[in-house]
Amino acid sequence: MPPVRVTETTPRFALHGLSKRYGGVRAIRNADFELMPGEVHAVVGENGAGKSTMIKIIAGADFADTGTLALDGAEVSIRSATEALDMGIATVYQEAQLFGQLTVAENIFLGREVTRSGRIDWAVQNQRVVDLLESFGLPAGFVTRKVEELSAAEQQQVSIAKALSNEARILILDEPSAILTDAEIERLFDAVRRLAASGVSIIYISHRLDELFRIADAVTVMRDGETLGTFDIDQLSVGKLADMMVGGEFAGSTGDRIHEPGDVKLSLDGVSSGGRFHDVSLEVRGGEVVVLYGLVGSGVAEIAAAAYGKAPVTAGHMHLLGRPYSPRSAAEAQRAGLAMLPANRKQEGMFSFQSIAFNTSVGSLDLLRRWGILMDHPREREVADDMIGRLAIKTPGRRQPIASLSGGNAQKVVIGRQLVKSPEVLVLAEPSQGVDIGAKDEIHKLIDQVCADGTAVLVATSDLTEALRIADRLIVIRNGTTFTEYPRGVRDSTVLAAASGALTEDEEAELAERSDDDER
Amino acid sequence: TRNDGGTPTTEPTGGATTSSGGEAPAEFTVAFVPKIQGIPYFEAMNAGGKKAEEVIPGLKWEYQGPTTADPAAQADIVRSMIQKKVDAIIVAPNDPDSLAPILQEAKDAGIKVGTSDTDAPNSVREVFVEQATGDGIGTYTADTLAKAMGEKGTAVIVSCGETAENLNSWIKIEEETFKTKYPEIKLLPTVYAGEDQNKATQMATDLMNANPDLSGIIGQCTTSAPGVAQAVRDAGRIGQVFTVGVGTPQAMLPYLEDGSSSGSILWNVEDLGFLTAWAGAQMIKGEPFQATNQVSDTIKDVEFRDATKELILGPPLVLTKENAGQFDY
Amino acid sequence: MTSRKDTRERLHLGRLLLTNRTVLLSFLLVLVVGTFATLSATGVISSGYSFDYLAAALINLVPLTMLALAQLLVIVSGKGGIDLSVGAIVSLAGMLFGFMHGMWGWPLLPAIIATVAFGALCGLLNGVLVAYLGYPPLIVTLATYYAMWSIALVINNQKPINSAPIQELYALSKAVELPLIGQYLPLIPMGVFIFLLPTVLVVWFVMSRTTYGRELYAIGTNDVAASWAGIDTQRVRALAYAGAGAISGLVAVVTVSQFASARPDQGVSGNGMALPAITMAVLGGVAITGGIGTVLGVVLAALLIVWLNAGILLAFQGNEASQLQLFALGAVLIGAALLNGITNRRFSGTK
Amino acid sequence: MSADTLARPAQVRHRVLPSAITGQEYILMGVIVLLWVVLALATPGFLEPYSIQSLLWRLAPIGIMAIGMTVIMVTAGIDISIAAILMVCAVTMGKLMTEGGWSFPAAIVASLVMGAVLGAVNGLLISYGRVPAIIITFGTSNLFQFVGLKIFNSQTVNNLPASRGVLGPGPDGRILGVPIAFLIMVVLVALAWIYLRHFAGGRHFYAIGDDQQAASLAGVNVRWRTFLAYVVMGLLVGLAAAITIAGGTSTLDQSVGKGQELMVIAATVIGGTSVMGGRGSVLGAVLGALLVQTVATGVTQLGWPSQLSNLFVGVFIIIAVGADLIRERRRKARL
Ligand SMILES: Nc1ncnc2c1ncn2[C@@H]1O[C@H](COP(=O)(O)OP(=O)(O)OP(=O)(O)O)[C@@H](O)[C@H]1O
Ligand SMILES: Nc1ncnc2c1ncn2[C@@H]1O[C@H](COP(=O)(O)OP(=O)(O)OP(=O)(O)O)[C@@H](O)[C@H]1O
Ligand SMILES: [Mg+2]
Ligand SMILES: [Mg+2]
Repeated sequence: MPPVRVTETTPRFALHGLSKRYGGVRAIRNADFELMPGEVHAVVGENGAGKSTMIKIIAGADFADTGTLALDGAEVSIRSATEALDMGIATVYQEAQLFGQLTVAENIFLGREVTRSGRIDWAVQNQRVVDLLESFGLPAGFVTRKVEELSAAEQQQVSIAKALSNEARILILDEPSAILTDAEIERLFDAVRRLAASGVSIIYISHRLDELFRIADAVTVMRDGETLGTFDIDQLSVGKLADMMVGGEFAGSTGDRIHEPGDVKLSLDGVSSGGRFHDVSLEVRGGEVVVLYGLVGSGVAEIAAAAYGKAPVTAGHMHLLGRPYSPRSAAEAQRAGLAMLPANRKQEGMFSFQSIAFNTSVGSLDLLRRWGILMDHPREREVADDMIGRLAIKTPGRRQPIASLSGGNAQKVVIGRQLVKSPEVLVLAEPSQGVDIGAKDEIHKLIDQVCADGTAVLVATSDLTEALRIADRLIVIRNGTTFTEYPRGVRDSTVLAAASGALTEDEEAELAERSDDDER
Repeated sequence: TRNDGGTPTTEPTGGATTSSGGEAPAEFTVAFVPKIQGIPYFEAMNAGGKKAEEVIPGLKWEYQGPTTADPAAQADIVRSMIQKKVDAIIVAPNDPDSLAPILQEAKDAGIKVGTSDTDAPNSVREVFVEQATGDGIGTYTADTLAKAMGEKGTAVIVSCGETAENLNSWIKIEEETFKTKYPEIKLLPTVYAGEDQNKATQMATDLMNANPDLSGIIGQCTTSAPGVAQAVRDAGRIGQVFTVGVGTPQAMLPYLEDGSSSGSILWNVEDLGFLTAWAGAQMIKGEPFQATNQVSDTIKDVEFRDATKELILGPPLVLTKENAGQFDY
Repeated sequence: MTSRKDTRERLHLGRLLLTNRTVLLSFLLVLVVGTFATLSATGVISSGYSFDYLAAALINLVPLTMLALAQLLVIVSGKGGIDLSVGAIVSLAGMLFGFMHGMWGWPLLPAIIATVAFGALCGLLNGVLVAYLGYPPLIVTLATYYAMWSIALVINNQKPINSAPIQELYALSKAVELPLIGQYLPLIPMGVFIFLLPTVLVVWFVMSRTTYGRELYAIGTNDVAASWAGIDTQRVRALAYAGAGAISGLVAVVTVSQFASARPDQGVSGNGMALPAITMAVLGGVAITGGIGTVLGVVLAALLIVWLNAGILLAFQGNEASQLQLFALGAVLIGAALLNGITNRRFSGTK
Repeated sequence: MSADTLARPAQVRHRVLPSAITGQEYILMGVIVLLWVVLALATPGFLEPYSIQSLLWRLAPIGIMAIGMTVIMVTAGIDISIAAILMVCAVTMGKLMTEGGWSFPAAIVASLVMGAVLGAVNGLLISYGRVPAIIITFGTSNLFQFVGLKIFNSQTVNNLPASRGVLGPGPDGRILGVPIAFLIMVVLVALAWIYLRHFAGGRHFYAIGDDQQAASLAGVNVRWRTFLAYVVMGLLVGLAAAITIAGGTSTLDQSVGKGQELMVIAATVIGGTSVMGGRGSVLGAVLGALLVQTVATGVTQLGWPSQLSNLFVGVFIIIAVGADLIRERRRKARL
């Protein structure tokens, strides 16, 4: 491990002994963090390590349980987002907060419009936006465009511009680059460097480790809610960083599982979907778990959705059970024998105020239909109780609304829905997102079980630990296409480095060698 | 405002137990259900009924109308009247056929049934208290308008509810009169403004604009009569376009005064209310109507037509700017 | 002294009353009927608030409840579901029924079936515009409300149809004695048995006993998740509107028979039939945001309002009674909605 | 986005916002012009001064209320109770003038106050009770009707003073031949247009309708703005009540305002305002109102059954909103 950095000047912002609990989840245990004037300070860590929670506390969007915050050496308390803004702390959250019907200029200045005798001074306001946009290489014409007319990446840039317009002394960027193209990232970096040069301190969160070496001055590594330390960037490499993030915690197999892969059940052959992903080829056999791993925005989720008929296929072919397969809807995919767990549990999976039984049976109504129209209630109860037992869902009973369950248990219900019909191919997108370690373990065991029954399982995930644990084969997706494939037992830092990009050939070879060593 | 009257005959209340004539109960209730509450016409009828209460011994007058001119709401009220076991129900139906069934129910419950102002000819009503003969009204409006127009030109009728029995019967007579007596007057198709003054004004305005030769408008009911006059006034065409209508005195007075209305016909609405109450009382007492009836000091010689069971208040009252001010409705 | 358990149970009961619309409505219903019956029995108001009267008032329950159930279907379907056009469909389908049965001499049954089918077609037009073309329901049904209202008026030159066959239909609305136990019960309007009960049963059956009902609740709860679960959300939603239209078609038959004439304005006169129906549905606990609502709640709400209105008509004289009905409806609706808002925030265990 | 679309700052200064007139409004103007031409050819009197004057006057109350409805719909709300508010305001004015001896202008002030108070009731219940606007205004519609009927006290208000003519369609109510009521509407539309487009507060209405939570995060006082929208609606209804009285007969009855709520909503959505919130313009709403009134006038002037006009209103709603949906879809597809 490289030496922890030592600094002499007063930090622009510092936090010490920070901890934060969400019910039973200890999102942050004991974090220390110092941000120097004019530096670009990266924060890295696995999903769920506590990065977002920490910046939310700095930005006044959430509050710490313990710990002290200091601005320019003086202790402060930040009680609201507005207070943070007043202190010069501006934030770009992971989720953009924009108004589609308003123009870019209006979005940037909403709530603090430039006015002259009551009227918004468009000339001044727009001029400031033009200058701002120029620094991102965005066309000045954007000023008067409605935000809904912009692409997701452009919207992201507008969010950043909005934060920059605040004349902040501290700028927080939470995964700003996840959905940007290389050229767009380049412009973002230019803006960040310029700001840093003018004395603004920047907190930069990213999973793309490679880019940190081009932009960051210092890196703080987080793991399981703790800060491992802050390091000068020169003393690190992608490999070292990845090693620290996973922290030796071996995330290998769940035991002596030996799957006997059967016939190919699902295959994709040079499949593309508009601008979402391209040239994806893979196959999944009965009785094996194939994991698609990639960073957020790499296209993993979209590939899974295309297999389920929820994203258009514009080129290439798919086959299911040996037959050509081109589903146009989820219903068609289900009839063909494929079921899918959607990635966004709240929006795409849960019928919040309906019961567990409802949520379990809703994906298989054709199975529960009698005489063409009747709902087979006894059978529904049976199925629900069976799922509650089989997936060990912690609940007083099947009549509970799913919204009253914890995240992990709710997720199990939604997974259970996909199992009712015993599909030939099961696609799972982010199966354990936002669930704690215990529930995660159970979900992974469940995947094993399903697989052992001969089902072909395709998992799309951006959670590396998970990918390594469950994969028989692990396919890394980068920039919207299949990048490399690893067998079971591959080293975590190898995969992370591959997915987060820009490994030199030497480095890749070196990592591969090390993972070979580990296996022996 | 609780209902302490209308108790059934078996339990006479108070001291007024001595029955005065025949088998009539000492106290009895006549309920009247207007088309709609809150318009001067029916409120004036209510006032007449209340006067009858003071004059006719034992009579209790009950008045309850819907807030919208809706047959369904009227039926509800009739139903509650049946339940209150009133002794007679007299209705001014919004839609004659719609109320026939509920009137049958009332009769089955032993209640005397009648209509007033508007008839329900296909119902079981035992009497229709009519303001004036349709002939009297229709010929007056047609004649007055024709005279004002100089017996030539184009005219139009702005009516109200499309299904109102009384209005439609008057319209028929007006059309007949124009055709036979004033062949030089061209009558445009009748338009319907509902019970809405503003709509009547707008329609009259549009018709004047679309037909520059239009010189006569009939406002067929108490909401459209002032409405069409207002249209002429706003258009600044008093003296060029003439209107007559069936309107209440207070509402028509300003228009009669400035000439935007050449004449309005009505009847003494309070008297109509009084007559309605009296008719109810007669039915309850089981006293048959005579060919001519003396109802009160002021309401004399009321004709009863046995064939149609129509009780006719008398000749219509022609409102002029001189006499309209004498009425307080 | 009350034991701790007692207190807990009482708390529980209070909470049930506040959070469960069915319990609240049942409570209000007992309260209203009890109050009026007591006032009536003690002679404070006229003595008419009897079982006979309550039974007779049920004639209003028939169209009101049926249309509220139509609203239940479309509001539960979510995405701003609402149907302002039901009254206009009643008018138009009623005129068609008048033509078929009253003028063209169709026998009753085929005429009824054709009327219901026509109503369903009108509803389907709404449904297709909403579900497949993405129009907001409020807009679509406002437009078809105007259009169908207009067509119903001009189609027979604003004249009602009240030929003999139509007038004879009043028999369908007469109050009847129930067989066997009827002599102990008041006479109940026949429409309750031949129109209302079947509709209630069918809608209840569809909503709670069929897979279609399940799909309907699913799309109303979460349209996106429903489509991920493999439900054809467009078809399900369009059919909900068609169902509402079919019920409106049946209501057309009900009103034509009840008033013994097919009036071109029967569904839109006064305040129209749509607004009271929506009010009844909302009062019955149907969430305007979709996915929540039961047949029982709607029936209870309609019953509450019908018997409340009937009581007000007895208790108050003159014009005041009709005016107070407006007040009572507004107050009950806002009260229930506010209560819901507060209790949901206070008691909801969801995150 | 190619490099040549990079506008120079100078250009930006001129085109400060998306085009001032939306596609929907151009289409509406086209349709209205077309209708006017057809009507001018088909009927002798359509273009006569008085015909136009009375059409413009009729536009005024609907147009004025449509301004308020636009603001409310932009915040993703709706107000079903405006017909009832109109009735209460009208009867208040009527009683004050005939029984209280108030002058017409003083009565207008009272009407505005009454409208604002009733609007505030709606606004309070909606922004603080957190109940959907449609439910609240269904309820208050009944309550306000009750209040109005109580004030009417089962009587009409007779002998309204002739001074009310200044806001009427007649000769008293015109300046240079143009109805004053219409001029007031034009001024209000202009003010509302400027406020909604060029003032921070105006833009905040749009932000609320777009994403209430994000607006709140950005520092917009969502509750206050929502409340304000309904108060403004009430004020405008109060004014519309004055104009309605001015153009009515000297007798006021309780049917005043009936059915206006749906007419105003129709005009507003024809004008391109989305019931889902975040989008809408007062100019469109007034054009929508003009279209609706032109159709009603045209149908009567053509001698067609007047009930047909509602059929056209329905068809226009479907076409107008459909055109909007198609444009929206095209734009999404282009992305
Ligand atoms: N509002 C919340 N309620 C409950 N648990 C929460 C909440 N917010 C975060 N957590 C939990 O706290 C932990 C830290 O989450 P956080 O969002 O800070 O992670 P992160 O490092 O930003 O992850 P990612 O890289 O996926 O964004 C996780 O276990 C998460 O599930
Ligand atoms: N935004 C929040 N702020 C504070 N506490 C929260 C928040 N969201 C959730 N919690 C609480 O955090 C706790 C954990 O919730 P969570 O959904 O993560 O369940 P869990 O305990 O992790 O269960 P599981 O093991 O099934 O995931 C719960 O008590 C919940 O009420
Ligand atoms: Mg995060
Ligand atoms: Mg959890």
